[in-house]
Amino acid sequence: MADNGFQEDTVSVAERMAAEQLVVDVDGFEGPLDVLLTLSRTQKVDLRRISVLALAKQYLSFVERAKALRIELAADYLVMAAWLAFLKSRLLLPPDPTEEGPSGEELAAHLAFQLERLQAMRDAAARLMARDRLGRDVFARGLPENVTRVKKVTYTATLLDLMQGYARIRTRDEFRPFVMDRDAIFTMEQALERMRGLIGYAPSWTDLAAYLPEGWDADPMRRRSATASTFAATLELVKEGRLEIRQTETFAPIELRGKDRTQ
Amino acid sequence: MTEEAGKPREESLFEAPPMGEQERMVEAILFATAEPVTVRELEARMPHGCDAAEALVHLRKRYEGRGVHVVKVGDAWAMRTAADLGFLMQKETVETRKLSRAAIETLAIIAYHQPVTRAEIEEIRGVSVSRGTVDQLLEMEWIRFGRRKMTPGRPVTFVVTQGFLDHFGLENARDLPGLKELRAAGLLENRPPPGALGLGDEDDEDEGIDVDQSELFEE
Amino acid sequence: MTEEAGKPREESLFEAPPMGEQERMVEAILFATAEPVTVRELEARMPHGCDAAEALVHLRKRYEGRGVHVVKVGDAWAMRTAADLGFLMQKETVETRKLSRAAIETLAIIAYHQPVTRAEIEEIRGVSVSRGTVDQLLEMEWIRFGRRKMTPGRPVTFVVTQGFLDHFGLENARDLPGLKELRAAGLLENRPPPGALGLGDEDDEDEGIDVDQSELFEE
Repeated sequence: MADNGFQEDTVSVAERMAAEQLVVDVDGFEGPLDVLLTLSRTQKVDLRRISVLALAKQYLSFVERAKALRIELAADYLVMAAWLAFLKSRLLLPPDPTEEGPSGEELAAHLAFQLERLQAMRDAAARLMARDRLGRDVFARGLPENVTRVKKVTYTATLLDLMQGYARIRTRDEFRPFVMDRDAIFTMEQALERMRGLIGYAPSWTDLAAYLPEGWDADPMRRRSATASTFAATLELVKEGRLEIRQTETFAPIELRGKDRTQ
Repeated sequence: MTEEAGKPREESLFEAPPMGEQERMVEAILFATAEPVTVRELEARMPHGCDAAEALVHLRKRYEGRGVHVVKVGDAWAMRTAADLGFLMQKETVETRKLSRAAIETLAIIAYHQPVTRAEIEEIRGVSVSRGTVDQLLEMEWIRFGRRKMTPGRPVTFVVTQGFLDHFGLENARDLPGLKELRAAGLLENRPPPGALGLGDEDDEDEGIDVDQSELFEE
Repeated sequence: MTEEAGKPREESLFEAPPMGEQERMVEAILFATAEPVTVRELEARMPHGCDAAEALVHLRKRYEGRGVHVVKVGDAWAMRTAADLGFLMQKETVETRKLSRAAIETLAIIAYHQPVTRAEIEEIRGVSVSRGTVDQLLEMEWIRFGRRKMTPGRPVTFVVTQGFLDHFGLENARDLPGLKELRAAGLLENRPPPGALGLGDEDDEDEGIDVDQSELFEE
């Protein structure tokens, strides 16, 4: 009795061991399609000539065994099992012309195509990984030279910036003591000094413009200043009685000459 | 003023340097750079009027049979050691991260079927694609997002990158090993299962894929 | 062609690869290695019996006048891009920056008062004008030297250039808005209306100066 029981136990343990081998495999599988592809290899034929019917049987028995071992199969394994059972019945029964939908052969052909395509991709992946690879077989420059970035700065400003800048300065003028643009101004004092030195050499009527200091006649602004101060200085000298001044008509040139001193 | 410094020694009156010089320039640029450089980038760095494409033809010939080669990577160019001399370089070998089988298969499917959606990858592999797998490939810059498919939901597609081509020594995606044979055998098609929930636009989808596939073969 | 020259003549007990091959190997190692490599290191990596020193002589000759040179670094060897092609290793990036306030004000004074001396600019701005500011404007070709002033020391003047007018979309400097317009635009605040404004209606350029002049005569 005990022997028998022991024997029975040994058998079931061995079976369980064998089944557990499968359990490990199930874990290693990447879904039902992967299982089908693995199972198909036992047929040792071209995937295009594979017997889908035989494959369906193999898969169903695989699922049965898993069930017997109370392995929790993921839902997609069971869906595939149901679908294959349906496919099996389609393939076994004579085609019913009244039935709609694809025939068993069409479904089988598609499954064969899927398997072949997956196998093709696996082969392609293997070939890809076997290529001469950068960093393993083929090497890039070991000491890449850095491309230095030369920064070229361009400055920009808008017309508004310019106007605001100018306005800022003109506004600021209000808050600082006003300073003359001296080099554009010929003061009356300067003119007087200059005229005093010159009148001795003015015996005849001469245009006032001729007395403008050198370099002050080109720029209109400076000419204006020099003319005004020279004219004012002239009037001062006339007042002193040292000069005579005349203007023949309105806007005509103002002429002047030295007055003989009567002492 | 600073412009002068950047100018080549010949003060060209917009006359390109002789081809021999251009070849030297391309040589120097490719040599100095680890990453592939496009013809446009080359010309942007060379003096005005240079023909980098022609210089590359000469340069490539010059390096034929040498220990270093001029290789095309997508639309860019790079210099790489000859594959048969890899054994000399154990010191330089970088430990490439071990890719999972799922990642390798996903990569192959993207390379051969591009542009391909996640659903299509899953259809081919028969299992769902984990986020981690795609993320890893994206992170390695071997795949990137392609244009969206013109199918309902406008799903995003994946395509391989220049980095992928560079890593596997491919001039372009058309050079993938066995691509023509796979295509001829119809194994790059995305055949809908017979009697699939007729969505009516299956044909469109097929057409779209055919176009993409043929693009691969266009010269 | 030159490979023939590199063929080994000596009969070695060890079957070292032909010199042409050795040259390729040295080429590949020097290319792929980050640091200069000594002859000893080269030979340690090459098949037994190789003469790296001789291979280097051939390789060095091969790269003479090329875009890349084989150079000796201490007692080791490396490949480097030719020095005369260093300009190719630069990538120009243009950065646009706003002109400094000092530069804008100086420019504005030159534009409104031209021809104007540095002393006049300083008088108007109330601060000294740094050389850098004027140099910058000169370099940008927005201002240039005008004729010398006929005053003691004959100081140089500054005027704006055609480039300045182009940049600011002005046909000529007289198109610059005058003080009146600046005030109308609210750009001139806190300025009491000087009666002088009626004086100078000639042109905008003179206007600012007219104001000064009239104020002068008021004293």
